[in-house]
Amino acid sequence: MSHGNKNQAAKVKEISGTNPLKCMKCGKCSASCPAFDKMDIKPHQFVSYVVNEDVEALAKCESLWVCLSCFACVERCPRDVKPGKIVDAARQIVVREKGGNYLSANEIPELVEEDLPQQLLVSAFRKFRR
Amino acid sequence: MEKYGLKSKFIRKGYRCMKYSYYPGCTLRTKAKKLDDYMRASAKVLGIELEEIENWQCCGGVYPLSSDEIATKLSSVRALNEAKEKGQDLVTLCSACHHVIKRVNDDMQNVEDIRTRANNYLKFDEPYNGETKVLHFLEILRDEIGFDKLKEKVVNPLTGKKIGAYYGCLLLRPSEILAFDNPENPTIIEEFIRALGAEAVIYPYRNECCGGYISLKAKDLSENMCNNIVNSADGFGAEMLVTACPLCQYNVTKNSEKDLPVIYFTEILAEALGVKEEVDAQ
Amino acid sequence: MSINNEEFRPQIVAFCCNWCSYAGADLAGSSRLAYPADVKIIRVPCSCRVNPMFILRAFEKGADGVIICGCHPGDCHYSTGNYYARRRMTLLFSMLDYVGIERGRTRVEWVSAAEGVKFSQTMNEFVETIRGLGKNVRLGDLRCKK
Amino acid sequence: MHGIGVFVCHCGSNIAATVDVEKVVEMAKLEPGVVHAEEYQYMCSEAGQEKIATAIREKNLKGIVVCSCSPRMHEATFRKCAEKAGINPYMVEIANIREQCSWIHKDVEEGTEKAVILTRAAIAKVNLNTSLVPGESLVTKRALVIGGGIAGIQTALDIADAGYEVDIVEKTPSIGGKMSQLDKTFPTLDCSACILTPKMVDAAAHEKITLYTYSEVEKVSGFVGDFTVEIRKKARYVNMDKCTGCGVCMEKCPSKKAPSEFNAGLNNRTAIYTPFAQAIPNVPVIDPNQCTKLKTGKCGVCEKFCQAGAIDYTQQDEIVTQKYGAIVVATGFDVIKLDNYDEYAYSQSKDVITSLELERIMNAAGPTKGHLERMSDGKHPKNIVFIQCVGSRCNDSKGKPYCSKICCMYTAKHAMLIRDKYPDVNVTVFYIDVRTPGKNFDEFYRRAVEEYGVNYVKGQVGKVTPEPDGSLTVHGVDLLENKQLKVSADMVVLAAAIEPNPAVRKIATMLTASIDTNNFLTEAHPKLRPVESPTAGVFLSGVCQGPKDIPETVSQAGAAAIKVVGLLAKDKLLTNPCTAKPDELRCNGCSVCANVCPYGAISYEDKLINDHGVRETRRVAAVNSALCQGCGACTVACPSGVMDLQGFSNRQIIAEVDAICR
Amino acid sequence: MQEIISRLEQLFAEGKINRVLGWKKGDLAYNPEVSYFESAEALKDFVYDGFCGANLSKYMIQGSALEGVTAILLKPCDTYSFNQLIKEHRVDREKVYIIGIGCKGKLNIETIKAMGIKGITGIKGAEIDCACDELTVETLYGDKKVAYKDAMLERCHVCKGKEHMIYDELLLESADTLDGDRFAGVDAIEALSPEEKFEFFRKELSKCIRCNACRNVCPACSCRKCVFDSNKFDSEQKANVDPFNESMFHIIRAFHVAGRCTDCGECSRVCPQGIPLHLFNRKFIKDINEYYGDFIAGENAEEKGPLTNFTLDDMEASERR
Repeated sequence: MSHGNKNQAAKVKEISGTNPLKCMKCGKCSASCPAFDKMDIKPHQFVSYVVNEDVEALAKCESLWVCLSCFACVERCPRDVKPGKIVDAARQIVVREKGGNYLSANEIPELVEEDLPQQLLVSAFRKFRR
Repeated sequence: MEKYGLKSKFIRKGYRCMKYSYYPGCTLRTKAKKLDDYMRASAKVLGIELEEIENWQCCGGVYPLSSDEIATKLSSVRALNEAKEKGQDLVTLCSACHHVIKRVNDDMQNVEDIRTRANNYLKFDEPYNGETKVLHFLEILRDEIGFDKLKEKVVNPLTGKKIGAYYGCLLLRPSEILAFDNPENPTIIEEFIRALGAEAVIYPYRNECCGGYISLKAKDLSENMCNNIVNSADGFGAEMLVTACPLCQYNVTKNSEKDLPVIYFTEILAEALGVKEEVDAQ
Repeated sequence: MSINNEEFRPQIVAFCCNWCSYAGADLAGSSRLAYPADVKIIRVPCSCRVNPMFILRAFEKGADGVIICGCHPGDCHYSTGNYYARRRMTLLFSMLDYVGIERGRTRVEWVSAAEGVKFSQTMNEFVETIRGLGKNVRLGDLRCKK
Repeated sequence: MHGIGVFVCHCGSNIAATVDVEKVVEMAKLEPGVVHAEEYQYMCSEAGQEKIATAIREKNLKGIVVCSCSPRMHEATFRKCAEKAGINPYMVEIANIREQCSWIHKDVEEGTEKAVILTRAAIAKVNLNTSLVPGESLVTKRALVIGGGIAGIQTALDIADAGYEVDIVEKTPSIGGKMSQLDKTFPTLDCSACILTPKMVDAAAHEKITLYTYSEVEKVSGFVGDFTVEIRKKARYVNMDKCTGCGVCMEKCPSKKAPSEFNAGLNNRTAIYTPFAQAIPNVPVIDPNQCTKLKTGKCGVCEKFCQAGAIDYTQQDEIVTQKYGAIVVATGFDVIKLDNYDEYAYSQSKDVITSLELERIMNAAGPTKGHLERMSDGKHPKNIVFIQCVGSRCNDSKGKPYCSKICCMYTAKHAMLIRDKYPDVNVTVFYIDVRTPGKNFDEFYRRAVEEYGVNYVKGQVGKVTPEPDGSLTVHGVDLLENKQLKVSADMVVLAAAIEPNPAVRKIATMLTASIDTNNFLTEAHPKLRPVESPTAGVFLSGVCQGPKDIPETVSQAGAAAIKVVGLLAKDKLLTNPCTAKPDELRCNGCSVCANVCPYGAISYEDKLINDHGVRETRRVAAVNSALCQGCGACTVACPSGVMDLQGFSNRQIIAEVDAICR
Repeated sequence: MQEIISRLEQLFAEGKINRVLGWKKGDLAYNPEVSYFESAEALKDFVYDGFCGANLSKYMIQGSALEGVTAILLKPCDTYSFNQLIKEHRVDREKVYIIGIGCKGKLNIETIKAMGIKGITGIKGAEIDCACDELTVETLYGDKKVAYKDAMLERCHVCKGKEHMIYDELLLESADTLDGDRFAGVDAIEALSPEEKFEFFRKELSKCIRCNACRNVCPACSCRKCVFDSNKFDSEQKANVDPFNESMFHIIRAFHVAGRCTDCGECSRVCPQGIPLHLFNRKFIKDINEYYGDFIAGENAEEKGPLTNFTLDDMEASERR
């Protein structure tokens, strides 16, 4: 019942280095996720988008931009699936496409505050832009 | 400690001339300069000699997770290789730099594809294969100096202070690679706090994320998380929090309602060792 | 001697331990997992029964490749046989490399009784390797060669 | 050898479809020594076997080759057939032209060619076969059961009831095992002690059963029917013959700081102790790590108060050596250590407990006298959360990859018991799957939900955080609602995975019984021989083989017992004649073969050898054919080829190699 | 030399020994013969010089069957072989009195001849008590000077050390002779391509005449009946009938002594065709050291050999270099 792009799903698996079939749907990732409430597709659901080769839908979701890469899900996953790496791979696929940047340089001045550390900007640039 | 990969053979306690390569990172040059200054002053007292890596480049702040990302890992490899050429361990202070460099080093040790491609790109005299040992400054205090010895060096014990450690996520996870401390129940900063004579307040949110870079675009999310952290710490009686990460320091300070001071761990170190005023006067 | 790889049918001897690998070969059979008929299996009680003399003899008489299959380390029916076999074969094959025998002609593989798929895959791979190497001309009684 | 018969089986069309059987017959006839060759539809059928028997008799065959299915299938059949027809059963060789030929090749020409070659190899081998006669070994009519839990007790009782002597070796001071720690048992909620203690008493009272408690197996040698086992009886420092079990010593003992093993460490016991009131034997032991007298020489209170004069601080460990015909492993399980699961705050909060600890809390003889109390402050909890699969079904480095099997049911039991006794307590169970295969199991679980109102939430818990007010917050997820949940609880119960008792690895090594990556003992066949180990004479009972509940354990215990009885009922065993055999005349006596023998079957003797007229005493190898299992490790170790393996001799294998490579 | 003879005479006198296994003068200046001396008087023929390089350990397999105690002169390297024979129960320790004799390197006449020196009539400077660094080779064409070191056996250049692994008493000092890399030869071959390796060994082994000198001298090759002489594997043959037999014989011979070979180098020394047979044995030694940890056969008489031992996580054959 594949209804999507095989290559993109394969790409996600490859660059994330994860095997979504290992998932047993226990939900420990979603239970651990600090950004859960902000996510439209929940951490435990990431795998099924890859299995069903529907990376397009994953690429459109809000979860990509609220995942903190805090690795709580990766650390606690009993099946070694690493949902955090899957969502990051999907984010990579988006930002690598033309016009896929989530953060534009023009936005920066209004977002920046006095004490904001460089680290924050550097990290955000890495995560939200090509 | 053994469980987290910290084999006792690496733990060489006692005083000796300790010379390391040091990678400060971008934020420590600007907004978090104090984190660096306090550390340098304290290191001097403790007999730790740090040689700053020449021409270090920013680590990128986050570790590039995708296995096909090479370019974004090269700055770390350069720093690692420089330490290798000097025959020194590489010390970091900022949690993010530590996280990124340690993970890139792990890739250089264990991921053949990344190793080959990075080396092809960088063309060092001799390929870099992850030989350098990456240490956080806290690891030096614990494993090389030893908290018991640190205690002996304290001149202004912080007696009576109730301090909570805030680890955040970068230092601890993924534990498999960082091998820094127990990721769910860490103790290194608590032991550090106790060595300085203060009381360590243990609260369950100390290894929860502060929101990191997300605070740029989704401030409310970070606020929610930071409030959890601060409320829990406050509830367990902490009078202040210490951290090793400039971003954590920023988020937890800015994005929480309670007015709980969040300072760098090196500040209380400098204070206990009696060199804080000297730094502040600079 | 020119070798036409199209027609080259290698002669391959597989020594399989009775308890794991021979059963694995049987499972490959009952699962109808094909591998070339070039492979002929000799049943031995344990991989540790395989004497270097047998291997050299096979090469002498015209074998192009020899593979030893045993239980996975730790699973030996005789508890330790395959550990000895592992050392013996490592050293012997290293010696064969040293005297200039093509490395691909010798192989050790651990195949359990449940690994019919692995058995078949291994044999397919091995035959492919040997086909690539061509006829064994370095180690054999040249009088046997046509 | 002249007089070889070749019998080619069609196996219906299984072989005949891809192998030209007539061609095989024709080619076989050309081989030297072959005097008869024929094919038939089904060689293994009665008619087929009759054809073989007839040919043996009429053509006076000396050896036969059957070209058929794998020898693992029908070698024994054809050997029996040959024996009936009057030749030695070891004069039979099988050419495997089904599994290793017809079934994997499609091309008839190719298949036939290979079948011919395989047949030729078998003929070449049978040419060198010699008649072999199995040896005999006597059976010691006594069984050893390692482990005195319910598995061991049941196995021992069943063997003893059949009339054989059984010894139980139990390393703790009392038999009873994990079942003795349980409060109630699912799905009927019988009191565990009520059904277990009578069995313990039966075992102790049985005239055929000897209990070695506080003892461990030290060394095992020998083989099926004739094992020799050394048992270490650890020093109890209490004379078992004198002790009356009055218990005064335990009342008076001033050292009360040792965590009670029986109560899962929830409270303390004295240095001199019996694990629990119904312990069997009811004789205490002194824990040498706790006893002040043994550590410092001062105290001696128990000795002073013991009216029977049973205390003996000078007692030493004692080694008992005993012979057995069969050994049953029933070493059971432990709950895993939760060091890797600090996210559940087990080490941080006293109110996060394991299910086994809850059993003790619920039990009237437990640390809270059966009252549901928090271990931190003794308060009655209002909200309890159960977390399932803690360490089970994990393929990371922290947990166990298997399902521990019993947790779903005992959690339903706990939830139900709590709701029954304390209707004011809210119970939430976080589960991944609820697995209830078993008689009345699903009904039991449904009752917990429907009749007792236990709140089952599908989803795992990410973290448990202790709160400043002493409560716990459980951060979970409800996957069906797709919601994160924060549940406030007073107590959290973890269904920790079970693992085989760590001692089993040492025991398996001693027994040369194989063990899997999870330390469970391997069965001889996962379906058809589930209670036997691949090592002859070693049997498996209970959780040491794999996770199971009490009814399954008891039935497996019975099955193991009947296997033991079947073995002990024999007076003699036939041994595999395919054993190593040295050529004394040429033996160097260098010991290299003995160094690699896993069974200690090779010894050396100084023997008078007549070497072509020269008589001298030489050190030569001798093989105990009852111990030798025929692996052949020695034959390769021997540089002069003196050690050979009967049935798989050097020359036989060389002949096969030659036939294949010809 | 007198020191040795005096000590042997004393041992006879004390009744500690019944005979001596040593050397007597040969027909040429450089070929002393191994000989038994049954009494103190017989020692008048005894010689011991730089050409007494043979490893006498293996003689004690037969020697153990003789009545009484035999005194034997063992160099440090010989004692490894002797230990190995004890481990394999081939010699009777009780019946041997081991004089651990010092060694300053043993000489190889073939090396001297290879320098182009012909018509040798005598050699000065090879005497055991002479501390010369130089040999004077007397020839029909006048005297030639040769540095002692340059005339040494290959094995002395890669000497295992000056310590005796087993002895009853020590006599004379040893000298350091180590100046080579023991595995250099093996390394060089390993660096070749398979074709070059094959060519190298084909060329060397085709010289083999199956005289069995290597086998007869080898202290590890001590089987009552060698597999190549027995019918156990259908492998009995007296001559090399084809190139395969040459390879088979040497590979199997090396395999049979793998983990037991003390690298005494006798096989190469005695080969009349000059085949560097030690390269086979050293390959196994090198692999064993590398794959299973350093092991020196004969270092003691107890430790398990590498092929009769294993660890659970030994490397796989496919991981070999």
